[in-house]
Amino acid sequence: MPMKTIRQALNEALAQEMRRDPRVVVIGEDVAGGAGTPGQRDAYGGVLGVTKGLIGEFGPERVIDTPITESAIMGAAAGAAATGLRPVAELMFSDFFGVCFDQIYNQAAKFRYMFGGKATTPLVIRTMIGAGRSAAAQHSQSPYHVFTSVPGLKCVIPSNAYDAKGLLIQAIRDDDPVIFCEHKLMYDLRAEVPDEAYTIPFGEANVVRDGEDVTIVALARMVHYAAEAAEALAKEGIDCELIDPRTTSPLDTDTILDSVARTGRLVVVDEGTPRCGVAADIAALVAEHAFAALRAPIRRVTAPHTPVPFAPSLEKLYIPSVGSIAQAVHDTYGYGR
Amino acid sequence: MPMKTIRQALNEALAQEMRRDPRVVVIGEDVAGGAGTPGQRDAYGGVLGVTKGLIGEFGPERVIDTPITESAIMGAAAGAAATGLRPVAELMFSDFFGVCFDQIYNQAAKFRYMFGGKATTPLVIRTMIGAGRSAAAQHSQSPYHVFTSVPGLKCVIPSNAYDAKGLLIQAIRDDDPVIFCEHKLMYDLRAEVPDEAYTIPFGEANVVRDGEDVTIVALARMVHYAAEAAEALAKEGIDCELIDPRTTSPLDTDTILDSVARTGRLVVVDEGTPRCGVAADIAALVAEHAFAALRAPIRRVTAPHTPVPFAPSLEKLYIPSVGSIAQAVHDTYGYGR
Amino acid sequence: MQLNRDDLIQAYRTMATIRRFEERVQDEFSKGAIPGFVHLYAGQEASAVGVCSHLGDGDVIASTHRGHGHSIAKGCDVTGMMLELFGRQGGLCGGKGGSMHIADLDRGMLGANGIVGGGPPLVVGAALTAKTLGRKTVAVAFTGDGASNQGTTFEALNLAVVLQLPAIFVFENNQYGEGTGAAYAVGSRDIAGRARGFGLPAVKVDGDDFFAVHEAAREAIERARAGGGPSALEVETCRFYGHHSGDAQLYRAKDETRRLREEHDCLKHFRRRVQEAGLLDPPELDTADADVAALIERAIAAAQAAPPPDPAALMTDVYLSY
Amino acid sequence: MQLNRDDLIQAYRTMATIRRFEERVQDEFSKGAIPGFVHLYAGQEASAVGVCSHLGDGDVIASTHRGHGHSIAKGCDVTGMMLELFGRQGGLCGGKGGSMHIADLDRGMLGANGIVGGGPPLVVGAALTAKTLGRKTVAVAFTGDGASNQGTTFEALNLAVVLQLPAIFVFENNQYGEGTGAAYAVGSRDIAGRARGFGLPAVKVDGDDFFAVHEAAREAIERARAGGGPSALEVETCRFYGHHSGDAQLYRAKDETRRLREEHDCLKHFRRRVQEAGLLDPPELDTADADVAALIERAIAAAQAAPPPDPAALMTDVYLSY
Ligand SMILES: Cc1ncc(C[n+]2csc(CCOP(=O)(O)OP(=O)(O)O)c2C)c(N)n1
Ligand SMILES: Cc1ncc(C[n+]2csc(CCOP(=O)(O)OP(=O)(O)O)c2C)c(N)n1
Ligand SMILES: [Mg+2]
Ligand SMILES: [Mg+2]
Repeated sequence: MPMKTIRQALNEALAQEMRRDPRVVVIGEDVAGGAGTPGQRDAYGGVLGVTKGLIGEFGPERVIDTPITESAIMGAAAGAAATGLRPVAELMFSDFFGVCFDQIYNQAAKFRYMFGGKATTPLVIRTMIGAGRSAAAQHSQSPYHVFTSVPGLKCVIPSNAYDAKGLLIQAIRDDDPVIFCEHKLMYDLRAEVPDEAYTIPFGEANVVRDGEDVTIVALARMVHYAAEAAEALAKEGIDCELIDPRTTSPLDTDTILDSVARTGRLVVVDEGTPRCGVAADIAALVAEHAFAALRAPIRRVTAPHTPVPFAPSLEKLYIPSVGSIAQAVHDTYGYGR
Repeated sequence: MPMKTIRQALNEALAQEMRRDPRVVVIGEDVAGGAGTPGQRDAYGGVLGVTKGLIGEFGPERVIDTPITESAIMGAAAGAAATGLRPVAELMFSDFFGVCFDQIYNQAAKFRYMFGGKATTPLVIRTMIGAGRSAAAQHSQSPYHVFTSVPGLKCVIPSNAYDAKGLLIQAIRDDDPVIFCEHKLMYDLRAEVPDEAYTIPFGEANVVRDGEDVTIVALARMVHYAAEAAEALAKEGIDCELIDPRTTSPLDTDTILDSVARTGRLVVVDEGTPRCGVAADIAALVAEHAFAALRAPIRRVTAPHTPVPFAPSLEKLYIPSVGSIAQAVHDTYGYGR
Repeated sequence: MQLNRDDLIQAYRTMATIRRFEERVQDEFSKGAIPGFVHLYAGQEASAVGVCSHLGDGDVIASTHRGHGHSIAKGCDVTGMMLELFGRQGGLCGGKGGSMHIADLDRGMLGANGIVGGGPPLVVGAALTAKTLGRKTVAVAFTGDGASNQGTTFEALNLAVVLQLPAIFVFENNQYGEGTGAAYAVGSRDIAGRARGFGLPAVKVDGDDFFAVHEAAREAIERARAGGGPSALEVETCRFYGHHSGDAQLYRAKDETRRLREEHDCLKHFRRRVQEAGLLDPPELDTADADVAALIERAIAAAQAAPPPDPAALMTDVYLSY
Repeated sequence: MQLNRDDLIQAYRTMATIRRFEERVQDEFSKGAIPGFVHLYAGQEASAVGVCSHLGDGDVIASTHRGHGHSIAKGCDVTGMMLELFGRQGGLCGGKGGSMHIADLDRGMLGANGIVGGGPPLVVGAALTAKTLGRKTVAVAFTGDGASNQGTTFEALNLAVVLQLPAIFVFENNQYGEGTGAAYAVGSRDIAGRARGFGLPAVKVDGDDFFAVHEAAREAIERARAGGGPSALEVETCRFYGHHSGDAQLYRAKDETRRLREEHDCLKHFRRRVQEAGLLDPPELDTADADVAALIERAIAAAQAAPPPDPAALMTDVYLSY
């Protein structure tokens, strides 16, 4: 199978779905770039190039550059979705949700319920998450806990190129509003990705690694850190099971609970902040529904309760590390032995 | 001591602080009302009357009516706080955070950190939470989990008139940004409230009731439901300890952990939605730090993962009830016995 | 005026339906039969009907918290609406939405909205659908003087201009946003003028006068259908009731609502105009009134008789699949 | 022109400092010495300096992601800024903010801002402080053509007008928001005109010409100080570099930046003007250039030599007390 980066996988997913269904449109700031300039169109193709080339094939009517106007973008996408299009709107950085969240959480996500089941809102919002690029406090956050908490919204967080393509196609074909979180440091990550279109169902975790001693649940970039930690721990004889939920809403609770039922130990790794985060959510799930099996405190490895610092030296301390994950597993594994 | 409603207690807190400190201003939509109309000023005094009368004493320069413009209100309050005022801004319904959250979470809450400790932002945002008034999906939410999750922001959720006054005065005198959540169904609730100004420190829970069998942590209106449940359970011989955290950020983790260390059992009651909610946050805290003491699964009693329905009959099912709390305590208490 | 007799009687009937609906909702609300909040549209009927009489089911509108009038004008079932307001089974939204979330996508009614400024961006989207799929339909945002100050509204104006979409923004200036005057809250004191600054045609029109609204709307909607891009209308109007049912209205002049009802009643104005022009006779209009009154009573009776929603409805329709 | 020799040399020196700062930041960024993103202000200097030369430490500005120029013009320490960009101890924000969050409240610099449209509402607040406490100071929002389309910006304009605050909104129209042209994104194609629709005086001014900016700003700022309320300025300007350092700039015409540097360099323009008018001699200006160059080299040397922040800084300054 051909190797592709996450960027290529996402681009391919968009192009294939746009070809398949004329109702699919892409809308956002500089999704092509160059509108109203003396230079060329497709000057950006998205700030990190994910939508590059689409305007060439599908034209400006389906690859729609906008002013800097996130509320109108999200609202337009919501209104378009409710009336017959299948928009893929871009919120360039997830950190910007604060200027436009009403249209996502009070409008798009609630239409169906408020309207008594009569609305269908097939909307995808692509957005970037993640620290690690010295982009500082307003361009490095991972607020997917907020997205996960919203009834009516689905939240997808891929960790590799194969999943990215299948989950994005699923998101586009899905009839509910979906927010799709892409980690800004992972676009160049490669994996085997089929050329043809395929979908990955929501709510089905990926068990990255089987193990019997400790369950690790990790999201996005943390999946890779956790895998590295698990590798190292395996050499010490600690056998970790690593679960990547892939979607936090819906969440594959069965896979997590079944795993903890076997291991009795849980570490959740999440690049987001700790309070009311996804790590807390998963910990609470397990403390409620797999209590009988639990043999050690549930450890969360998250960012601290601080904004994201700029200086690379501080940012490195901010992000969970392979070392801090391994340490948490050690603590958990050693507990009560 | 005189009996006062929460509305009166809040109004008194505002008036006393405005008298004490000329830098305290109130700003928001219809905080007085009547601007630019042929009728009278103070026509509203806040939609539920909390700021009534203030304009008479302090004038329109300190009780500032605005257009419907939440981003500008929150931004103006943040900018004013960073430059010398101590604004109390009103976000009429917390449900509206989606149109203005950037100014709260990316600006006000992060100034101090981003600016290397050089900014001080003594800002209070008063806002309404809660279901139970058939106000439907966009006027009934309790998104304090979002507020609690923001590093740099403090989150206060009073459950009675005494606390409301002391916590609001503390919020106004506090040098950090604070969001102050008032439950819309509780304004007429009375308690003994001293006439003079006093403060209640943040991060100190109120132990509403001592008990040895089960710890209940409850917020806002749920404190009263939980107290009722505890009363009934006491008659059956189940002795509940009831903790009202009062502030979710900072959270008094010691009081909660100490209680669970004694009881070994925890029920968290929260009117908010379940995913990544405050109930999950507290459950995760305990599952991590009081694991050794835990003798039963941690039960969360929350609203379901749905928008708030309009019909009173459905809304009643939506909100946790005395019955559902008692049931959860029973389950927990009975576990393993 | 290109309205024939049928059009006229239809327009009158729709305006009268709104008026009667609101008056009876006010009664029922005062009696405690309707839960929550209701924001009554009485006094503004010429705006909703003047605009919506140009629209078909394929055209889309988005409304506000004050949405009953727009819903009726756009063809929503009155009984379904009343059931919804009462929170009953069979309501237009199954009792889950209530007054502030009345919607009917089949009628092109994209929802009342509890968020001030929530509708205009949605309308940009509906207009985008129309343009992208080549539908020749238009989308109309009804919004208020208060909402005209919300950032989302401004953004919607700009984006509609940039994309040259078939969107119409109707600013119903009833002089108040809750208890705050438009004279205070609109810095420019000129909603149409401010809209014009965004680069789209915008006119002010007398909302007492159905015919004036109808004509201004015709022009804007025809332009939009023909690919001529967005427009704005500022309709100068008035509300006969408070901001919501139960509002003490201290911000109003004494006698103001009485005076408005006497001098600025768009229904009276309509009757006068059609009678003076000899287009419709009083008996025809009276018959329409009587029909409408009976219709609304039936709707109320149905609402009173209907059961509450099935408890299972709490958990349904959050997602299509989950 | 009410500028004396000292004022002129000071203005030139500040503009030259910004230019040199940006050119050297570009070098250092290209070498990988500066982490993250930097957005360079070179080409727009006359705007920051033309406006800020009317301001004292008590006056407040809010800036954008492209904030170095405003920071320098408002008096921020250049070495502190450079240390900050390098992410080092002793940086103006302790290394925790970086280029996009440069701030210095003591100098009235309320922060660069990573959120487009983040600054204007904050400036309304700073102006509210000035008015409420009777300070006679003003607050200035520097913002862009792209940001002029953001709802928060529109709301700030309206609220400043409603409250008649001493706020000035400077729209630096450099023709681009990232890779999108202002001709596309500003529906009205007229930022000043659209601002005027909000009910405040707004003028367009040539950003190549320091003196024109200076004069227009003087008028707006004097009006604001005298209680005359808010104003807007649209400064027509250009950026010499890409949106951020490293931008391929495919949206630009071939040769565009070369042409801009030749024909629209506000520093060259300034030199020409003061020489033609016999106000300053080339040697004086050359001396200023040399001083400035040395200053920037010292700042870079200091930044290179400084240690990273203490690891404990990760956890400090989230709150004053917690
Ligand atoms: C974002 C938001 N802010 C505030 C409110 C509270 N609110 C509801 S209606 C209203 C006044 C709206 O005024 P206008 O747009 O003139 O409409 P009208 O009520 O006059 O029909 C306000 C402030 C809200 N629902 N949403
Ligand atoms: C709310 C928000 N949306 C989008 C961005 C991404 N972004 C950063 S700068 C920029 C362009 C800003 O253009 P303009 O206001 O003209 O300023 P300039 O870069 O030309 O100085 C964009 C889109 C952002 N930082 N914040
Ligand atoms: Mg109004
Ligand atoms: Mg620009």
